[in-house]
Amino acid sequence: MLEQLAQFYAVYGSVINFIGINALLALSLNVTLAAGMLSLGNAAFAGLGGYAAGILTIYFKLPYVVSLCGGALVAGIVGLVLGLPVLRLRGVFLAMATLAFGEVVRIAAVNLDITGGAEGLTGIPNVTKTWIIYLTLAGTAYFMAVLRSSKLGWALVSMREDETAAACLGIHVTYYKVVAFTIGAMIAGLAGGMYAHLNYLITPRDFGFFIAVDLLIYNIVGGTRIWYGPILGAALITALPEILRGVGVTAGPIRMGVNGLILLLVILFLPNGLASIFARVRPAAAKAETA
Amino acid sequence: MNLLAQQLVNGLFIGSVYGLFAVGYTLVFGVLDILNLAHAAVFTLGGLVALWLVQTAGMSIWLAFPLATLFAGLLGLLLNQVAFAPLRKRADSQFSGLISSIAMAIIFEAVAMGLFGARSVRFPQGTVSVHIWHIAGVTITSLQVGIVLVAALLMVVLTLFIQRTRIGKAIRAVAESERAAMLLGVNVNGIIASTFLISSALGGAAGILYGLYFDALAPDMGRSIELKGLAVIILGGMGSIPGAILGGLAFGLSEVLTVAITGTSNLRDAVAFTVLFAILLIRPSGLLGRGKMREA
Amino acid sequence: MLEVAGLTVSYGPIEAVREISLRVTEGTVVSLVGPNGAGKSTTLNALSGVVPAARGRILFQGRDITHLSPHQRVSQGIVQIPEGRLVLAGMTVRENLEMGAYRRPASEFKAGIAAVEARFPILAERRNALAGTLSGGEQQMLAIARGLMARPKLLLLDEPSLGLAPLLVKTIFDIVGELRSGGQTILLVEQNARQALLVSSHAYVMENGKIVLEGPAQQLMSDPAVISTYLGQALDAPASVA
Amino acid sequence: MKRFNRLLFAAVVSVGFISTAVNPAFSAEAIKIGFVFSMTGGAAAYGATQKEGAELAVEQINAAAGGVKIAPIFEDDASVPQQGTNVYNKLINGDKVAVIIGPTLSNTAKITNPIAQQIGVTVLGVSNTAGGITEIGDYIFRNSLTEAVVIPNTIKVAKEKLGLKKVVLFYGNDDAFTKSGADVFRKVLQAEGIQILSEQTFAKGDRDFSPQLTQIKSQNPDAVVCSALVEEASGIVNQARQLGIPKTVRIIGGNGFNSPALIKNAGDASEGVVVGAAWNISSTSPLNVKFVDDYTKKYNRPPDQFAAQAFAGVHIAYQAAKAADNRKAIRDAMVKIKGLDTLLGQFSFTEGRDADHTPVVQEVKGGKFVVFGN
Amino acid sequence: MNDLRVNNISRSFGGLQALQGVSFDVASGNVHGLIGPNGAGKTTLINILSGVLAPTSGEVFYRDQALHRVPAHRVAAMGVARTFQNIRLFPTMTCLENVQAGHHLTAPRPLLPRLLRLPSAGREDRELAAKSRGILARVGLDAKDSHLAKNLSYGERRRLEIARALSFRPRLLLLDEPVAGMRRAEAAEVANLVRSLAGEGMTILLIEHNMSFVMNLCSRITVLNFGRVITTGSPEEVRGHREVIEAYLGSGGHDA
Repeated sequence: MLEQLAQFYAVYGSVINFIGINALLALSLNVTLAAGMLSLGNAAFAGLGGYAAGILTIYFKLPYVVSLCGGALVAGIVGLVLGLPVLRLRGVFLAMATLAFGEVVRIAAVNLDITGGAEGLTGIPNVTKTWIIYLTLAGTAYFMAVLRSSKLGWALVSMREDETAAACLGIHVTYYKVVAFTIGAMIAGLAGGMYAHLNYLITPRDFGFFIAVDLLIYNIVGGTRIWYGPILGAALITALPEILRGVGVTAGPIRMGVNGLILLLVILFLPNGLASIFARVRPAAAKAETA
Repeated sequence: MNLLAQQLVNGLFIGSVYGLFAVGYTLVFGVLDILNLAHAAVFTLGGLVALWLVQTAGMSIWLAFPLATLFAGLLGLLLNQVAFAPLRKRADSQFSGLISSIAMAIIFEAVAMGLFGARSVRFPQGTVSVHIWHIAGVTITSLQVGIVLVAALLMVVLTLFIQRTRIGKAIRAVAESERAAMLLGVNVNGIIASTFLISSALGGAAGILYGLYFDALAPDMGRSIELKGLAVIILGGMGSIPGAILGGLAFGLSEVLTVAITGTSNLRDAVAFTVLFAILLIRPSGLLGRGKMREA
Repeated sequence: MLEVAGLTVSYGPIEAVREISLRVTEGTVVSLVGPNGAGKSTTLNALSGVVPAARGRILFQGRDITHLSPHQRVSQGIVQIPEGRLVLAGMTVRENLEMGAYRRPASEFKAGIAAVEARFPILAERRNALAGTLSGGEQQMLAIARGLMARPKLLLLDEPSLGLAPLLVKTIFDIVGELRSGGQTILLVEQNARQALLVSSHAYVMENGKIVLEGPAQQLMSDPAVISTYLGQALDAPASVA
Repeated sequence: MKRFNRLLFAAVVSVGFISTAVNPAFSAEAIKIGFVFSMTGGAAAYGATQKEGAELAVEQINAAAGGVKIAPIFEDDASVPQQGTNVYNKLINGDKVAVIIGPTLSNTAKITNPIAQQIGVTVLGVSNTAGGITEIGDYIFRNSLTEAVVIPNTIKVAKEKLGLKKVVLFYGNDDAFTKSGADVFRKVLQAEGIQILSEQTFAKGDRDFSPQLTQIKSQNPDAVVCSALVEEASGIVNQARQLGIPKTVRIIGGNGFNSPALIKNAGDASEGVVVGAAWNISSTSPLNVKFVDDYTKKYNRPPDQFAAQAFAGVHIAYQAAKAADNRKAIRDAMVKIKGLDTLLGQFSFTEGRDADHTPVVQEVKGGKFVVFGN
Repeated sequence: MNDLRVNNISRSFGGLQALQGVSFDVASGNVHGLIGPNGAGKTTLINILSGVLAPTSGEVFYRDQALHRVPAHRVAAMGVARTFQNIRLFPTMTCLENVQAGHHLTAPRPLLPRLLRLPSAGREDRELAAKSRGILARVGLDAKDSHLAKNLSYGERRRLEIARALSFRPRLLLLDEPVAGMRRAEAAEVANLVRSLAGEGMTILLIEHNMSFVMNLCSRITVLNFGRVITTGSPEEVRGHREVIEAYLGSGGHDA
């Protein structure tokens, strides 16, 4: 059995790693979604974190953990600076502003020398291990789960429900928005740093528009309302190509089409995401009201 | 040779293409407040189906064009039925609609790839005859002129349609207030479906013109224009039809002028998106946006 | 003309309207009064088809219209003038009136608009103004005029006096009175129970989604229980004795 | 819902085991070769012809009487490095392949090839031309002649024949292949003493190149030196001519231009384009003539360089693997390949495991690639 | 002593003058009524007092602190709570959670002890839950603590909103139509609640159309019409005020 598990890991280790990293990225977006803000900038924050961590490792020879923290910090600072002006925008407009920011980051990475341009930043040691990813993920998930019961968590959820009402209860909406945005950016930066140290290489294309959209997909598919929702979403979407491969759906357009179809079915028939399969979010109340 | 004049012509042309793509995009947003991210996939399929009609079915482009446009419109109906209508009552329909339209975009792209292959394909030589004019050092092709004219024409027709016709007014009424329109006897579901029909037909038409001019159609060609289309409708003002055209021109010119002024093209996209970012911060409703603000 | 039997409307688990029955005879004004949240507007919306009926039947001119869609009901002649007026703010006054006649043949339009503009001269004056720029009272008139453009057989009026200054409230009720004299059938929903009862021949009182009282308007107005409960404001205020 | 939970886990695990059930790679009858091509996503156009070329080779080898056969496993990396990594792990640890041919993109190769290197599986790149690929380790090979080899030759020949003095460099700056190609061009141009009037860039997926071409036209260069893949190259060539850049101003490209699609898509405008490349479709060597014939018959379309290199790659890998009985032996056999007769010409590996054969310089004439000089 | 001093407040929306030079005082511990026809500017005034809107001109002082142009969250921090005419609960939270969310200003709920699972965090949460249940009990909703707010009846939602407003122990409570849509028994309970809150020293300003409710409960009443104050006075004074009768209760009365 142990041998089989080792074999399983040998084949699916990288999928498992990517599930962990994508789940972290999904959680980073979930922090802002929890407060009702749709950001498409988290992929760019991950890119910032990845580049920063990579540069710290390659040029400054800093140890892995320090580089990771540096990456998260850089992403967090940029998030803070960006958050102040853009967070008065709402809905699609916030999404577009963060998207524009993401594009500018990507184009900067293409044109700068220190990032290695289009070829990307190469020579980053591969030191991210599966256990590091999952330890971080567990920590982040625990943080998110606990956050819910803290002052910050209550404020964020209140803002999602009704900003004006929240303000009239003494919640400083702008402040908490910026805090949430910055925390999200830091988590994304951390994930980006781990990604860079997993792949030997980080390129501008690893964090473009479509990746930003993927993060949203993870959240919506998994469910945004509970901490494990984004993780489930990231796991399903990341593993989907492998699962389809496993059940013999041939490579190419067909697999791509089935991928899209499954995404469509989830969104149509599981309004609260995959998480709603595992837990009716409020079983007691739901039963009480229909009784 | 007049460098700047040529660049302005270039900008005008590519701007019209952006505008044409964005008009359909913005129409759906104006009516439903929903971004249809499958618009780019419809754009692609419109072009590819026209190509199929010309190449395989041996039609003249003059027949293939309206047929493929109609086909794209029907794709819009399908989109509405499958991806949007079931979600309309949901509280988070803005987000979930985004995702379901992405799912449809993936499916459409897969279908395109399955049917047409991944390779770039092109309209046969001579599908339309191209004249090239050199006027005072500025080069203009008949196809460019044609595309700018078609874009202008479609915009005028669409504006008149929305302003003057019964269905156009019903579309505006639904955009103003679904409930009011319903109480006035407007078949709201029907109007929403027709909006998708028109929007997607315009997207498909844009795809055909794009394919004709650039001589290359590929299943993923919508991807590169999708992001620019988003920028254009923000720039012009979400939901505004003249805004989409104006935004398209502005975006096209900003790209071209960046190249003309800096002499290199490294910063082209960076400038365009920085402008977009600035517009959002200064005037979120865009150049010609409706008064309806969506910011705090 | 209209007959409602056992109508229930629910929003999710909540039953906003519970098993109500009412009838509106041709050529009369019937009012539906009661406190906020009693289910009056929901009832009108169920009659317009905007919200589905969970149970019960709606008969209009002898036909079962329970499952018709809203636009089909407009074609049948049931027209609602909604609470809060819902004028199409970005369209001109003229276009709003045009939209009112959406389900009517185009040939009627000229005559219809002439009639409406004769009745509401202010709308003729502001023909090309955007509806959103009108004052509250003008918007209410536009909403009524727009409803009339549809040539309703049954007019459903939802809170026409809401948010209007007293003088305008009087004007609006004068209009309702005129419509009544012209033989227009109206089902009127009002919080201002006194005013509503004054123009009605028959009335229903709703509370918590149920009809708790009904009768000829005159009779209800003199019913001491009704006075104390539903005409309460007027009773407590000295105005009622003025 | 706990049951569902367990069910899901069981399903995932069993799927894993089914596909990883031990399949010896080195059986007597077939060699397992894993192919990692981009069949969807941004590079799908290139992955598709690679797959065709490889399939043709496998078919012919397996049809030949006697000898060891090839059991091909085709996988799609969707043009995304993440997917590439997953596919590599599956092929190496699950399918236990003997050799991997691919991946399509250099960027993906940089991320995936270390996995193979670590375990000791030979990888033969058939389209990677960026720098730093074979440096990953001693198991990494490629048969694709890099831009570093092709371009200096091309520029030298072009300078001789056209007397170039001043040129404009035009390239895609957000793609590893086109960017590193441009770097080589720049170096070679400087070394040859040719003046670079300006550099213009474009992004992957662009279709409109007129702003850059307008700038280029205004600078009156002797030639436009261009690092692009064929999708963009066709558009550039077409629009350059439309904008009135005369045909006397040659457009010079590298490997990325070497595809019949250039001629097909750009049509008349492609006349006179100079293409330096690893392979010449009109080469009259018997192996090449047969390949072009067979391919055209099978797919109703002439092959491009991607197909040709993939085809040759299968033969090279087969050559090395057919006699070997373990992964290390394959690598050792690969290193020893010298002067192998392929459609690319006499093929050897260099010390650094890169391709060594003669590059060609072609021009488009009468709707065909013909030898421009070498 | 006056808790609240409204001095010459005006507010316009575009061209529309919603409030014009409104002035009145609210005495500490009083229940003060704000009445007037729809559109008179009552809700606009509450929005200004709670910091949701800024006045175009004029000033408001709460316990001698300037309150105009202070953002809503800081107004709340000064001890001012409110409810909304169109009920703005947190719809997908339970009743209990709505009240717990309302404790933002009074409950520290620090993150670190929670991450470390210190007993103090659990204790705080248990205390808060108990406290919140107590508040729910005060508005008669203790039995529905695990129901989602959006699934409550109209009257229950109004009461829950009051409970949420009470959660951070405000000293000034602004109630916008607290008994609208309630049955008489329900309204009477709310009246009792308001009375007992005032008895505890809370100052209350309320908007209401239900005249018997207002007249019985309020010690002073301000009447607004067309954005202007007609009068401020005791219920009796207001009852007898000529202009009030005409403006507010007028047209109906004339026809009667």
